Amino acid sequence: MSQLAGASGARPMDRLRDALPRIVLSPSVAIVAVFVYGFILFTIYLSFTNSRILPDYELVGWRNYHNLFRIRAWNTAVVNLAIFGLLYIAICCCLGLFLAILLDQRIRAEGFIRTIYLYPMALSFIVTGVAWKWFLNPGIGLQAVVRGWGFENFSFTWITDGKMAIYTIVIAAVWQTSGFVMAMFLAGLRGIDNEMLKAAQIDGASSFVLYRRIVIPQLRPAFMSAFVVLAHMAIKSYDLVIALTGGGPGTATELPATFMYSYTFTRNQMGIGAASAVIMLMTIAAIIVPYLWSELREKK
Amino acid sequence: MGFLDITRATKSYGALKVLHETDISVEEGEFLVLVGPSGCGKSTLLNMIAGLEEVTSGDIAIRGRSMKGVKPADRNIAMVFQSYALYPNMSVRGNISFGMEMHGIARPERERRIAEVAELLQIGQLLDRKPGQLSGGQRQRVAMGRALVREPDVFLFDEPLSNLDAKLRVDMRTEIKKLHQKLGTTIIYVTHDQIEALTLSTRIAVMYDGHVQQLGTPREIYDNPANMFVAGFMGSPSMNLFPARVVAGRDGPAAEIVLAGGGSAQLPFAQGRMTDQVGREIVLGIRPEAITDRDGADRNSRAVHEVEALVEITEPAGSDTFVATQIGGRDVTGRLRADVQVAAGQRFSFAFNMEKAVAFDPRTERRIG
Amino acid sequence: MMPGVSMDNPVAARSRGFSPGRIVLYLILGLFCLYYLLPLYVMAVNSVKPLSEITSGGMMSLPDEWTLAPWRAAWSQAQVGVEATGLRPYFMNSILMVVPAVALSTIMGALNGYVLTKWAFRGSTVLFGLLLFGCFIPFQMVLIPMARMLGLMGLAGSVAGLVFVHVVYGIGFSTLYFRNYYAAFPTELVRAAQIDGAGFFRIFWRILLPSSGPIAVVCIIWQFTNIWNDFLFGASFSDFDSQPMTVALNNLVQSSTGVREYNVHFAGAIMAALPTLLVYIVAGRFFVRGLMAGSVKG
Amino acid sequence: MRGFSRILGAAALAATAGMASAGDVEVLHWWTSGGEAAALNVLREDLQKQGIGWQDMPVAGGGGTQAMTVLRARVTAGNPPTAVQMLGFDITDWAREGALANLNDIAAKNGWDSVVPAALQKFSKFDGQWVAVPVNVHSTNWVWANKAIMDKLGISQPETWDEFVAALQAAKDAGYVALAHGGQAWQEATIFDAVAMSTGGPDFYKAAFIDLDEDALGSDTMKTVFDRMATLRGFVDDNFSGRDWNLATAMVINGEAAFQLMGDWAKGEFLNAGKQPGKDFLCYRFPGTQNQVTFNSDQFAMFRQGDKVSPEQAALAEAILSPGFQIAFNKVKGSVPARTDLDVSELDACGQQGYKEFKAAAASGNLYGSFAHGHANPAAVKNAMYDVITAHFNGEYDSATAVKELVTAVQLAR
Repeated sequence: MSQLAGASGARPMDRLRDALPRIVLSPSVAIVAVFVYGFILFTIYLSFTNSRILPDYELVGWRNYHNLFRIRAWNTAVVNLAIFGLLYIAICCCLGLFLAILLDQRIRAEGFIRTIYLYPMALSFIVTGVAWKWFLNPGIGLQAVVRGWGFENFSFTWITDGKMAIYTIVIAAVWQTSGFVMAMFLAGLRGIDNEMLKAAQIDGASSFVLYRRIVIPQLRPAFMSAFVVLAHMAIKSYDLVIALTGGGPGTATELPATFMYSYTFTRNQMGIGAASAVIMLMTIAAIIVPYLWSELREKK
Repeated sequence: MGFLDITRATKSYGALKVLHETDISVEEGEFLVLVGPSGCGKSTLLNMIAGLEEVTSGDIAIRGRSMKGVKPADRNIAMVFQSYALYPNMSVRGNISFGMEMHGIARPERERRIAEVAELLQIGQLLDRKPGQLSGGQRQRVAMGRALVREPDVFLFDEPLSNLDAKLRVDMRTEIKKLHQKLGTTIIYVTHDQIEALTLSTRIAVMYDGHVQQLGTPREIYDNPANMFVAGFMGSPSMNLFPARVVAGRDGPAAEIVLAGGGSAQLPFAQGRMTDQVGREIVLGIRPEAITDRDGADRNSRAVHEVEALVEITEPAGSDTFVATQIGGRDVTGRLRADVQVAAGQRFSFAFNMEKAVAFDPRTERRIG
Repeated sequence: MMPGVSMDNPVAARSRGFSPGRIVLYLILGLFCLYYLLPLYVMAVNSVKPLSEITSGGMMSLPDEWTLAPWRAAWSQAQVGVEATGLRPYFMNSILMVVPAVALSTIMGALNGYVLTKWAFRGSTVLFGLLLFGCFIPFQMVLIPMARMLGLMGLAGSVAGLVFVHVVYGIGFSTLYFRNYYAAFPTELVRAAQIDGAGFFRIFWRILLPSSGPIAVVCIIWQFTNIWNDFLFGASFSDFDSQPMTVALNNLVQSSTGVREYNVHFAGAIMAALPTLLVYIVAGRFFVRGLMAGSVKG
Repeated sequence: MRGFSRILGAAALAATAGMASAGDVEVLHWWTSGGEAAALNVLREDLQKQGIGWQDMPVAGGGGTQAMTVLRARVTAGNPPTAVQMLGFDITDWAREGALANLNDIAAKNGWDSVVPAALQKFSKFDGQWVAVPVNVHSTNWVWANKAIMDKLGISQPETWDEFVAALQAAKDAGYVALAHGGQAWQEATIFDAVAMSTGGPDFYKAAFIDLDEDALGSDTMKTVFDRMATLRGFVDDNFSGRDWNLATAMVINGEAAFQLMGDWAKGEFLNAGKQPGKDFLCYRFPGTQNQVTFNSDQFAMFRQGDKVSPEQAALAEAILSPGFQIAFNKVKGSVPARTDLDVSELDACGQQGYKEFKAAAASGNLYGSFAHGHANPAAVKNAMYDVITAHFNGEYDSATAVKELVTAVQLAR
């Protein structure tokens, strides 16, 4: 809606009133301009300096980027983010959708079950990391328990296996957020026109066809919201890795966020840390910006 | 046994009875309208016919076959919904074809039928669009196309026109009627709009409070309402209902009414009516078109009586002028020719066509004569 | 059309009762309940055991000897700094930080959403996109420049500074929620109010805000969870007297070269999570409704 | 440095929002567990007697990395704590930024130069100025053994690598976990530290880890070190990944495992479990490093709070190196005092032995900063080495590749 028409700028009060929406929005814009985009510029600048323990403003050209790509852990981190991000988002969406569909079948005690599915989101990984670590630990966790039941050959040693450890991160991350995604899909399902379901029933669609061809395609907005939330979580996954594996075994579960932290703060190579942050931001932008663009433009 | 038989069907949700025992028999090719206000049970009944809701007791049969346990998809019905219920993710073609696909109809046959329906409804140019890109009227057509293409035994319409604007609604109404005449398929049609009911149907079931109040042709319903509800609900402006007392008049029974501004008058009943009801308090029902000016009165009627009363308000409506007065404390509207000169505050001589008058029991609200 | 009754999902309605399919359905739901509850079980069960039972193995089993001592210790006796204060003093710090931060970011989000939907101007969509992209900035990256800015603003090491930081990085999501919610809000009502002579703020205050309950719940749950659980900012931008709960919990749990009292750790962990759990349980009912009303619509 | 002075300028403008008020000291540290914190409380009470308030700023996690992050934020904001617990090269790095106070007057008054070993002074001083005060000295090249298992299998204290391997093999054959170990980079590096010292001797250790000499890093000796790490890997159980060191210690305590290679802080776990040194468990230097002590030393770096050292800061610095506190603290912490002129009869047997060895090593030039704990090279190099060591230990590299990667990693990190 546009502002009320009228002779604009006739009197100062009117002019003020016309400008009010912009004035209200401006603190947020100013804050974000400085604290997001200003900081991004600052980081870009840092990535070209020889900053170590604290920012240093002497430029060193592309050296940090050059070094960054020679560091093996960075490659591991990027590959891991791809694996983790894809699996995490995909599994969360599938599981969330699956559970939402099940919960949408007029379940008794739905509210109770929903709360159980949702609660992990309320806990920080400082809290649950230790529990997960124990559970995944072959010596004391799941493997030990199942073997205790008499299945001596049962083996679940992913967390100790450099090739599989990243998947344990996925398991724990899915545990944390899939309930939230479920709630989003449930909301989406509840929003679907009831008559449409009747129409499909009369058309003879089985439940499976109904969901696959009619209901799920209509959950696109829910998918999109879930994607934004999940992508943002995947990119920021830090506590999780630190609590669960500390990036190990070896560097097997290093993610860009842990890499960045480690180089900036633990290894006192702030320049390389900044370079990794810039690369990471560019990657995020490459994925998110087209999405935002299409979503926002479409609404006009 | 008819084409579609509803026998002693009821519907309850726990203790809540939303449809009382209902018997309706529909012949092949009939256009039955279920009409009534919100919550009267008409949509529930339609959903029961569709199989979207279970029948609590009683039975519904199509072509003599009981529909108990038969899935909606296997009843050979098609339904058009109020919200159109088009699948937003599919094109118009996809929407129309979906039901056939589900019923395993081969692609060439599907294509043929889609083309046929598109031709019939003139939606050929819309086939590749998504529902979101269509106007309300176009969506309505697509929704009908989706139903038509199934070539069902029975079409079910659930308030299909209520989301359209007034002009379009009238156009579509006409089209649905034409379509029915052309195809001759059985139609069950739910609406809360009594004009739709009267214009479209071959028969009407007026519903209220979970009961079928009256089942009959539009004319029967209009002229001989079974009770005060039907009388008040059907017709626009609705039938005037006001208290009266049956007295023995000069030429037989007459209705004594109390006029606005004091004084009373007698309206003799048509020949042979209400003879055994003298002394009884009744509610008299007369449609506005039976209360006219002297020259506008039905010349064929032999029971036109004039009563002078105070005009309270006049509403010129182009072709007619509606004039209101009060009888027995109730507002009563008469329909006068447009060129009658009358103004509020005047006294005017209204001509009552008593052949069209009906009488109800004030307590049971049933028709007594 | 019986309101409330005809709203049944017809697909679901068909399969009520206890058919075999239904039993499988409940079984699956139950299995997932186990999956979600498992870590909580591990934590809860170990928080009521003596330490010796834990270190001698059997971390998954029920305690032989039940004890509440770890809970008491975590609350008021455990060592989280040089003084054995337990987590108790830090609760207040967290609350002093969380409540204003959630309130402020929610109000700003609501106002932004209002402007962006009902008073949109040229370029406002682009501005929204820019706000939203801010959600994706990795927090590790902003730590140093943010510290510098807080120093410049004189907010370093203060509760106000922490609140500020959380508001800054909460704006994106809260604006997103409210914007999507208000987009579905009938603009006619706003127009009508304008014609009645209501001004910008009055319309917001009297017309939009009263009907913002569901989305406010979503926004509050989201912000509360994120801010309450934040460690990085809480540790970096607080002072000795304003450290939030998570820092204390971290100090309790992460000791470098000392004895680890796992039972106390778990008790503390559950304790620290109680406020968020409470928010989820109390407001959870409105959560799906709020999501439905707002964030999942295009 | 220019950058830093600019920050300080900004901070001065910022009116020192949350700075420790006069009469108080704010101390950032990561000693939050019972024993450590109780030990530090001794210091707090000392100061309180002098009328100086203690503002506690504990941030645990990652062996101090979390605290270092917080420190970075605090300093950048112009709000540095009075004193910060720090390890090794971090002190040097911060001193280089010009953020630390000059304690030379206090040092001169208390004669620190003569009582603190040179190897420690290397970190406590920068450019000839005292900037930090050592609290304790941990030594890292210890072997912890379960005495019951030793007795049962007839294993005596191994003196050489081969004897050690034989002992491990014997334990393994007897069905024990031979080596209790937690799969975290720093734990692996701790072992690597000892193995390197044992394999190559002090000169090799100094060349490779302190001087970062590429010849030493890429030498055959280094390959042998990696080979020996692989050998040790064979004696570790399967579930070691991510295990905390104290859980590994618990395995030795419970008699599940025979040995653990860990710094002297492990002693606290044994004592806490009611075990007695010499009776229930044994502690000795890693075979082949009997004469060397690799150490890490917790120090409190003093941050500049203006132009001169405040009386409170001075009092804190003095209190930390005071004999009374050194004894009281280290008795609880399991480490040894950082000054060589004390009577340690209050310490337990392991502590006394450790102090004797520490003094001897300091006197004979055999006291080396532990690379695994940031006392041989800067954090960047240390962590780069961690990456290679842990990758090799987890089987991602063979020894030859590991040597090559080590050289590259060090090049990149310098």
